[in-house]
Amino acid sequence: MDLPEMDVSGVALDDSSTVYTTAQLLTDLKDIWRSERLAPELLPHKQETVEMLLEQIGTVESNLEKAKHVKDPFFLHCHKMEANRVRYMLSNYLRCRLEKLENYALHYLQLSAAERDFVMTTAEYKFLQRYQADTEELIEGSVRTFLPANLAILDKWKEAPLKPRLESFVFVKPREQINGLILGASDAPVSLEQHSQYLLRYSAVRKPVMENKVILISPISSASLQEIFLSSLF
Amino acid sequence: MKNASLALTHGNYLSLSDIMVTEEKLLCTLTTDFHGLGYIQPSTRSENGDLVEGTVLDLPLWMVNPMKRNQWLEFQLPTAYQEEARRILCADPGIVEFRQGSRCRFSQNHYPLGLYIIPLADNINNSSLLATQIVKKKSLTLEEAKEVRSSLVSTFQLRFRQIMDWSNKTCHDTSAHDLKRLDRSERQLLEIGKAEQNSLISWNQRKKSKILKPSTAIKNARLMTDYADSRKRARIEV
Amino acid sequence: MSTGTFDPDELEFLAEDIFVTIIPNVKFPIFYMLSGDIGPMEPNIPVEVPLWLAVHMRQRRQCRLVVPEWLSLEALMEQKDRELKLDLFGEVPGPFYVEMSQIILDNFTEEIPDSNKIRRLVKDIIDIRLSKLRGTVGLHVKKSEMYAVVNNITQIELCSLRNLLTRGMDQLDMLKNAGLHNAGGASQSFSDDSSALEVSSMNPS
Amino acid sequence: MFGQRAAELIRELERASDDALPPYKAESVRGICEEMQGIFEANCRDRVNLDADGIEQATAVKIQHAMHFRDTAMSRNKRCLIAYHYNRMERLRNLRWSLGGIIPTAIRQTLSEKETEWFSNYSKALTNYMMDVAELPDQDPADPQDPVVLDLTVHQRPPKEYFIDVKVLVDYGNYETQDGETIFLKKHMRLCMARTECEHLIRQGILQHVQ
Repeated sequence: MDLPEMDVSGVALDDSSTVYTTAQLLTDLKDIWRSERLAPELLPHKQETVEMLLEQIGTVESNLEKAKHVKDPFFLHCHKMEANRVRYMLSNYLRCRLEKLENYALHYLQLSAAERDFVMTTAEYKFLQRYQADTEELIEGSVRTFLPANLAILDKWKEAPLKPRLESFVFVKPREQINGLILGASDAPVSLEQHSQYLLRYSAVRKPVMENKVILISPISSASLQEIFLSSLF
Repeated sequence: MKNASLALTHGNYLSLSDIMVTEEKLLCTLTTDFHGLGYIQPSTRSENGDLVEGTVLDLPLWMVNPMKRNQWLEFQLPTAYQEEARRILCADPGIVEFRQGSRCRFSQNHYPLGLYIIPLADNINNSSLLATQIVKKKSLTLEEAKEVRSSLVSTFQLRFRQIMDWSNKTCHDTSAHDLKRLDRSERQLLEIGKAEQNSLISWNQRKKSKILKPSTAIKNARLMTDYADSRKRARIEV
Repeated sequence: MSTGTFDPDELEFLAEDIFVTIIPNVKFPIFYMLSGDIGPMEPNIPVEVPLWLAVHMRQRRQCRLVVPEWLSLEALMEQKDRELKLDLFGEVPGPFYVEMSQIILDNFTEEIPDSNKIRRLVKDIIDIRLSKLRGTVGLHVKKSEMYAVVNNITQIELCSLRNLLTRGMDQLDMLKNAGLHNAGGASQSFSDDSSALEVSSMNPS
Repeated sequence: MFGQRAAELIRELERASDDALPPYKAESVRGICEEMQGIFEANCRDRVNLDADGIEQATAVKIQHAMHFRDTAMSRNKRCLIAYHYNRMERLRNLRWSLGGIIPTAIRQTLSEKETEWFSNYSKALTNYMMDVAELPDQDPADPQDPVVLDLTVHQRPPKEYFIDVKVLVDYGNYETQDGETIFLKKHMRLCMARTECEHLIRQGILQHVQ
């Protein structure tokens, strides 16, 4: 078998010309996917990462298509399998975001334009608007004909839209030491150590999570620490 | 709603379980008249068809709450939250059965109903309470509401361990009798715990992980239509 | 799919990215994979590949696995003893040791002569750790602490009660705050009554 | 007492398991709407009474109380109707993800007309979203790439082995694969297919995964 001449990995450039290797992009994807799955609310979108990875998959797959009759099928399968692994992570990540948008549709429609641009992509916003319009039509349309004309408004559910529960408990792992975290109204501030993992309220770490200083974990990994201990702040 | 738990359903406008909780009835005494609504409680109906002050009737929580806010009624603290019940819960929380028919009339909505009742307490302190004691003797004082709350907290803390142990057992180990003891939210937690435990066990035994399965919805729908068809057939045969 | 958690299959997926050493019996040039270069492979020369690729190659009988040190009878027996002696959680061979052991035991039986014993040992270790975990969690909720450090527990272990634990904590939190705050607290909101009298918006036709 | 039919409607849906979609209760929905109509008319009448000249203050207060009472019942009925349709929609949405864009007849029979309409709108919204994601922003016009379509409904479980063995359970007929090849699926046939290719077919009960 001859050496495959195409380099299917390659590098991608973003607007600020920072060079990312595809491997780095994949590591990033794994982190943002994990945090998105574990956070109770929608996290800031990472459109660039998604786009760059999709482009990479596209390159790999079209190269494979071209090489279909030349290469050992084993070689093709390996690349196809890897592409499928990336496709899975991407799909699952995007699906998870859609699910949050669906569940808290009204809440996310009420964000200011600036907040909206921060947390969701244009495509997601378009989807959200349509989803909500269709759902309202389903609910109102199902009863409209049976109610008096000047009553037919079923609008109560829009007044207090369902919101993500930010007080939920989550498992987290700081990337760096975080000081002065307030965990409750009456509690003294605490510090979170790098390499440790904690169980606490999402609202307490919301900001560092958005800044990517703390990652949400499905617990853990650090084998360096010897014990599990529970520490009370009361 | 998937993985429903009290924290997600309580007070949620769209939650089916919250709707069922707010359907729970409280015994109320009206403190004002309602024009033309006498037919709701025919036994104490006044001559002019009004629903009158002093009428005692069961009202669902969803009605009690706004009426209470307007001070148009007083409600009686359900026995399940009164002092005797609290003492029983304190003595041995694991044993208590949260279902109708039990001695203190515990309901299967013990925690959520409690959560709704606590804020209905009359916000009066002890001294002013003395002055109005006679009028207010039936209603829930702030003091007692606090007692109810701490009872809910300690009951849950102690029963949680049991839920965790049960969720660790295989499905058929937990008898129907055990389940009946649980409050709605406890049962939801148990289901969450069992699902997690089972997914780990079956993964561990490599039972299903690799086999792709047809959707259960399809099976359910088929069963349902088969059932409907068989009923249709049965009717035709008759 | 549910947010807030990963299920065991998903954790297994993550574990499959971990590199293991194989001894190929075939010759392949370098693979330029998205996640980095792999190979080249020469017969009988050990090479590092991600676990998923090792499995794929094994199914085609193109390699043998160099079984990781920690997956031996001795190492696991030692780990089990250690775990039994400790009240707390013992150190684990790696973040994905449970998932990896499952995948390896499923696919590389020939490389592991005592696979049944090993399988049982791994299961024993998990069981010991899980019962410790339930004990700790029970204590935690009983003392109603609102914050905890949870080191040395692996993801798969928490799979068995992560949602139960977080939802249980949520519920406890709610009960403790019942009737305390007016704003934001769900305990105060009562969703189906209207604050403003709706009659005002009705016009007789 | 008001709101009993509504509570009954909710109770039935609440008791059904999470992924079950019991037949749509058009009769009950209509009945609840009738109750709401009754409340509406009663309150309209009371409003007219309130506005009447020379009404006693005491009577006016009683009328207002009654109106508020009925109004609370009105809100309750509304809540139940909204929650009923909303929760069914959520279950239907899950079906879209597990079964794909075509509702099997067995399930279609349990849906209302509006629900069927919602289902097809939702499918369209999803497709549009997936096309939007596939569109790359800065395409090089000299070297246009085919858009990389990410079908979110295909990759729902972690990928495993590339090919799997399947058995055909029903006479399906021609099936076009992603590569554009056509396979004739006949009952009892056994074949080896790419996993991504047959996930949908397995969930729909057309193929069976065998080991």
